[in-house]
Amino acid sequence: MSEEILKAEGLRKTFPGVVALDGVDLGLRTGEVHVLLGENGAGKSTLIKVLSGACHPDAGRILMDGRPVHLRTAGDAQRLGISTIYQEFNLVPQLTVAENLALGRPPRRFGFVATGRMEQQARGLLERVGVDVHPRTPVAGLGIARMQMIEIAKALALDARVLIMDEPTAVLTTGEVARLFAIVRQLRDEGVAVVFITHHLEEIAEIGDRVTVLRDGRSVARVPADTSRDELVALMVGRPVGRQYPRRLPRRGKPLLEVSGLTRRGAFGDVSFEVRAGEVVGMAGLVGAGRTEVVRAVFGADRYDEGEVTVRGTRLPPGDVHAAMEAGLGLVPEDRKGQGLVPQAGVAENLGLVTMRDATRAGFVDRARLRSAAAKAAERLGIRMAGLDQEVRTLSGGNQQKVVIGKWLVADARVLILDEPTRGIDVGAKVEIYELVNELTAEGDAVLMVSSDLPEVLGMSDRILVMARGRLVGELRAAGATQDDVMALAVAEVEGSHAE
Amino acid sequence: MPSDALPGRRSPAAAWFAENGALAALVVLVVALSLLSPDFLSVTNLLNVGVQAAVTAILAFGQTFVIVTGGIDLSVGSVAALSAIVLAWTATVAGLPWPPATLLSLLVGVACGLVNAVLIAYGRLPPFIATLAMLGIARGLALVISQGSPIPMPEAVSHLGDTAGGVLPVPVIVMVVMGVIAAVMLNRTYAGRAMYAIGGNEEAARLSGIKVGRQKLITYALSGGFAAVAGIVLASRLASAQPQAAAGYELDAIAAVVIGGASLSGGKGRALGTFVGALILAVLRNGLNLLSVSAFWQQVVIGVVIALAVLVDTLRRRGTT
Amino acid sequence: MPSDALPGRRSPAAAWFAENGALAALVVLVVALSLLSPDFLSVTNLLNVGVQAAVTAILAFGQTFVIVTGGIDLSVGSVAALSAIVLAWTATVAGLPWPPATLLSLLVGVACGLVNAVLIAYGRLPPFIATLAMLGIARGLALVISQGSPIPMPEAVSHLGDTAGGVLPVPVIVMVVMGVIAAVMLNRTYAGRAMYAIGGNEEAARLSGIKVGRQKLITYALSGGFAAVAGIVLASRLASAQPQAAAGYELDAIAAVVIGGASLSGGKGRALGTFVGALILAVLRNGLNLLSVSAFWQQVVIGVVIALAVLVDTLRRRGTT
Amino acid sequence: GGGGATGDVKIGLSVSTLNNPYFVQFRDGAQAEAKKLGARLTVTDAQNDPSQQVNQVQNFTSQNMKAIIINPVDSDAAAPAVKAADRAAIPVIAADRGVNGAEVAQTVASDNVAGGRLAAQELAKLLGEKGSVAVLQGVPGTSASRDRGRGFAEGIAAYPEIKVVARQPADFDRTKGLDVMTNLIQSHPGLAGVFAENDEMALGAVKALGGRAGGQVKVVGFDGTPDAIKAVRAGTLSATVAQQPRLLGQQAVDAAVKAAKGEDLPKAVAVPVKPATKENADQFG
Ligand SMILES: Nc1ncnc2c1ncn2[C@@H]1O[C@H](COP(=O)(O)OP(=O)(O)OP(=O)(O)O)[C@@H](O)[C@H]1O
Ligand SMILES: Nc1ncnc2c1ncn2[C@@H]1O[C@H](COP(=O)(O)OP(=O)(O)OP(=O)(O)O)[C@@H](O)[C@H]1O
Ligand SMILES: [Mg+2]
Ligand SMILES: [Mg+2]
Repeated sequence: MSEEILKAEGLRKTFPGVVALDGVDLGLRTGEVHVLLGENGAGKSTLIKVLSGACHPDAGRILMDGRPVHLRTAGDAQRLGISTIYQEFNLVPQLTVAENLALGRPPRRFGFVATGRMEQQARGLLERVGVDVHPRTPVAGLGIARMQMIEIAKALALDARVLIMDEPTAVLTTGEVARLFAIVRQLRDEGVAVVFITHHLEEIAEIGDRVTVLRDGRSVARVPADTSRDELVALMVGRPVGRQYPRRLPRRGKPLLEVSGLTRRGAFGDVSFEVRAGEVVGMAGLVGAGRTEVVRAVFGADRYDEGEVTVRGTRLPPGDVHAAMEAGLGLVPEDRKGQGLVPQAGVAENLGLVTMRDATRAGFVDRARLRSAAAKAAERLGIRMAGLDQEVRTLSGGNQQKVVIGKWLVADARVLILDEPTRGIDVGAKVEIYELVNELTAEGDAVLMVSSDLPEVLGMSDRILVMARGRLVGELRAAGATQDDVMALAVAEVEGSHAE
Repeated sequence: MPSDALPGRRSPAAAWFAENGALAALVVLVVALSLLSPDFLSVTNLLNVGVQAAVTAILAFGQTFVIVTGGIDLSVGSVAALSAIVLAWTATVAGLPWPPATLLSLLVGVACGLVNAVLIAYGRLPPFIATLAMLGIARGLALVISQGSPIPMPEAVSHLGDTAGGVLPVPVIVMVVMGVIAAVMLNRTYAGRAMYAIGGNEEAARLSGIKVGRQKLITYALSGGFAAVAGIVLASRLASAQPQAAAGYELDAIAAVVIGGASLSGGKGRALGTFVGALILAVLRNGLNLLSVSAFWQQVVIGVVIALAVLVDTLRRRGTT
Repeated sequence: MPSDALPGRRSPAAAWFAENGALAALVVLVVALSLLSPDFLSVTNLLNVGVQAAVTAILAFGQTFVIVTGGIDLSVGSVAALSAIVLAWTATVAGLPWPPATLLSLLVGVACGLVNAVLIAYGRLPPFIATLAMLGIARGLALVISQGSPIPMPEAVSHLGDTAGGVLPVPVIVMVVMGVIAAVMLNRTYAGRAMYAIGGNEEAARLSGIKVGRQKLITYALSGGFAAVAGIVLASRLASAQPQAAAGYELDAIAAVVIGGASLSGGKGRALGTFVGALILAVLRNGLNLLSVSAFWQQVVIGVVIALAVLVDTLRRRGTT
Repeated sequence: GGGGATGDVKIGLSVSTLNNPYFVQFRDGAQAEAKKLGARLTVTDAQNDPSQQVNQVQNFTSQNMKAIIINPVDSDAAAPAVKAADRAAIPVIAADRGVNGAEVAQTVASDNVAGGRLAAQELAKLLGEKGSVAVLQGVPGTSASRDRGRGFAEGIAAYPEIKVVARQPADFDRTKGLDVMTNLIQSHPGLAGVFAENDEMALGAVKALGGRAGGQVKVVGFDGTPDAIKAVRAGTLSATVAQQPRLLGQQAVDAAVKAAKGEDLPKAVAVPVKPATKENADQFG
């Protein structure tokens, strides 16, 4: 049995109105992958922030190699060999990939930053995680998945003894997850202790050794990673959860959303599809396939060069979010922090963002009405919060995502575009969201769901559109299709274009 | 139980006080000055402070809208001067009756704001640059129209500088009215709520269907309109419109907003805080006069007190969390 | 293919030009002025422009550090005046030899910056407030020390205002040297890169182990030090240190930085851009003088041209992407 | 360029500030005279910044001006500018304020220190040589504030029964004059007289004093701007030290044109300052 390298005892942390950690114990051995499991808001991220020095516990202690340590800053933890990937991105968008990878510790020569060496190192790291970007590219333009890979590479750069990863796979597609797992296994075999947080239960058996389950800020169980899914869920939620992808009667009404020949040069070309009333249409593809760009263009968030978008028979003017909304379109963006939320505003304020216009009479907003609608939505989604006025930036990641979805629920959109809707959402809540999608479609609304989670796409959609390199490369009926079918389409086209 | 510590569960008075940290600083300042100067705590003097705060406060109310959206308006002082000059010129020189002249003057203020907003929202200029340009343009136009000399204000409008009923100075009334308008706009109207959303996260606001460009037009137009009112009040107090009036007031107005708890990165700010901020500045200047602090030292003392006032606030806030 | 549009693949010259959009505006301005005024494109006049840009440019280089971190330094003009007064006073009145007097003067500038930084990094004051306070304090101290009167500069230091070898004005040399220092600091040193990280995402910088507080001390200290150099150059040009010198220059300095492509929300900005920004302002003022534009209209024209210069840049950028 | 023999004479004028009606009048006088003489006058505004003024004089030399009129922001700080013009062999006329530390062809000035003394005498006369007095100061550290303040202090020292009880800055600004005076009335209710270092502040003080101005409290200003003269006529402003800025502008341009033609000029011409009071106000209209 290998020794415990990092140990936490009785950690407590309270925020105004919330006890985030309420006496958590954790023991981490060298050469193991230790999975942290828990519902949204259970305290996982808070725990790792305490372990990485980003946050100070109110009580309890942390031991490293059996000696108590005092982590005052993130730098302290790094010096002790603890490297962390946080749930929220910690990249500097204006700086290049190479600089982000060396953030805080660039190679120096005669006191000056050695740019050449820095890029050299960056190239090595990028190759290791398999990301094909130039080290001199600014991070700002990269898609969210590649940003996550950069975060991973950055954490690897430290050569740490303890590697903590907060939901690294939430935004990755199968290929990248596989690559990440290969890296993690290699590190584990080299004796690195890994803390791994995920809401994808199937990943636990694949990569984990032991699991610590957190519930309401307490560590309630420690079990081996091969514990059955149902048992894990029961430990985590405290009650059984229904079918993961609830069954639904397929219905096809008239087309609500029609997209034809949508093109933006340099991004995507000739994208045509329709989504009918009562349908869930999935959109799959590799990272960077252009799915996000297409749906943003459809919603009017970005301009496009050619093509048209029609909602319920009316053609939308390009680049006009407001018109899209009026026509009944809604978009849950993939980047919740950057595009979905007003971080320092309260939960109620955020939930009412879209409906504010409708709750306005003679210029005055009926805030009471918005508030009661928000309260209802929060209840329906089970948002864990101290109150409707809690700033959303202090909600747990999963609960933030619920707020973003909630604002469109309140708005009663007819065609809802969900871009990675269940990213970072726990199993229980996922089912709730799926049920919600089903409710919407049962009422005759339509849903277009972009997701990198293939089981989810397969389990929830009626039809699946597959994108590669900015083009729609195929369409599958979900019934009977397998993950391999989808991947074959997505990958084939990429290889084809490389051959050009 | 954790819920005891919830923000909304504290006593309303305590919560209100905690959210208006500048108020604590104002109270300390007032107490200190009443101890140091026997003349400070008289009704007359406090009304004087009110009058002296009025112009800055009105400018700052307008500025609050802009700062809440994450912008900045450096042109308010110049726009105030231009609006007053336009009023005085059209009424006194061109001979227009005062009501249309006043209307025109307000429109000029609003127009300046709209130009700022167009440059910012559609020309993508940083607000600092757009309004810095307007600072020069409006001041220049004020000088051009007036040929550099003061112009008498029409009698009727000048009453805005008087005292109503022999006790309550009209500038104070105007200040309070504008403050209430600003507070109601910010808290209750669509435009106001949209300002917070835009300042908090412009992209999220846009993707939630808020017409960011149009809301910015409203925001800067309001700032321009408030500046025009401030300019008219200022000119009324002097019974003449000065082309160089309110020069440099933009820094005072912004300082009042920030002292009042707003953040220059947007999404935060309240009319009441701004009011307190403007009062702090006015009380400070008034107190220094009463205490006969030497001219050279006054700037030092003002600087130190401003820093302390905000420091008290931030340190207290840190203590709570 | 999409990859054609990726950055980094353009020719270096085009990329450089695209990243320095203000340069295009400067070129347009220079061409326009050479056509409009026969006196503009003479060597003497261009050197004059250089001299006239020097003080603003040096202040703006220091300001660039601050703006890159997402801060703002309103105190640079006052700190420049204070530093010059300290030099002149210790040398002329207190009789210290000029080298220690100059050193002391630089230290005073750095100290002002450090006070700003402590208030900002540890007192959590918004940079706007902390440096606004310092604006008053430093100016006040300059007045107190000088008793409001100009003090002659020591002969030896005054040569900084002269012309080296009968052709090259020393202020221009100092400006270029300070610009190179700023560029190297920003691009190549740990401190410089940390400034970008802090301005781009302060939380990420902190979590990456960057000591944000300490880096802010360095940033504002540099701004203060650059301000001291600017103050000394300014006083040398006038052969006397004036307590009111450089009043209002903070806006020019900030404008130069922003015209040069920096963003007030941090993470962006380059020394070269700042230099171009400062030149635009100087060329503009020089040109208006040469063209005999009436004084009142000058402010209008300056405002319009500043707006246009940045507009050209943003519109062109938008066209590209 | 206009016609006539002097059609080619290009003259540059750098005014310290146009944010003050006094200097606007000064400029108007200069422009009128230039028009009369057929000279081409270029006016720039240094916005009270000595280094901008140096820049402007440098720019004048680039433009090959035949003569330069400088209305110094600061007498000391103007020297390098004048030296620069000297190097280009362009004659310089100093107007309103002198230049210390460099030779000019002529100084056309009304003496601020003397004016300050005159204001003290005038105020003493109005007060019957006793009572408490407040001073409204201009922008601290400017030469106008310094010189006028010094002159007044020297002048008032001759009257032992007059006490200066307060000196507060109001930055040459009318609004600030109003506010500061309002505050001073609170702490010094027994004030008998006020000296303001310019007319703008004086008019602000008059406004603050309301009915008491000219009666209980005598206000003396400085400059003699049209608004101030009007107030003197109305009796609210008791006196102002009138400087005749138009005349100053005229004479400066006169001298500049002569200097451009190479004529010899007397080193100094004093445009007299005199107190404008209700009795003689019409002279200044
Ligand atoms: N800065 C903060 N201020 C107030 N409350 C906070 C803050 N940070 C976290 N919390 C609260 O602490 C609790 C635990 O949050 P945490 O982020 O640790 O959850 P989590 O287990 O990581 O959830 P998720 O799976 O959604 O990421 C939540 O209720 C959250 O709202
Ligand atoms: N290997 C690559 N190198 C550089 N740019 C790429 C690469 N692959 C894709 N891109 C760019 O990324 C953009 C597509 O990103 P987008 O985020 O829209 O895709 P997505 O399918 O939504 O992916 P994600 O799974 O990250 O959401 C395209 O503009 C494309 O040019
Ligand atoms: Mg989390
Ligand atoms: Mg995507």
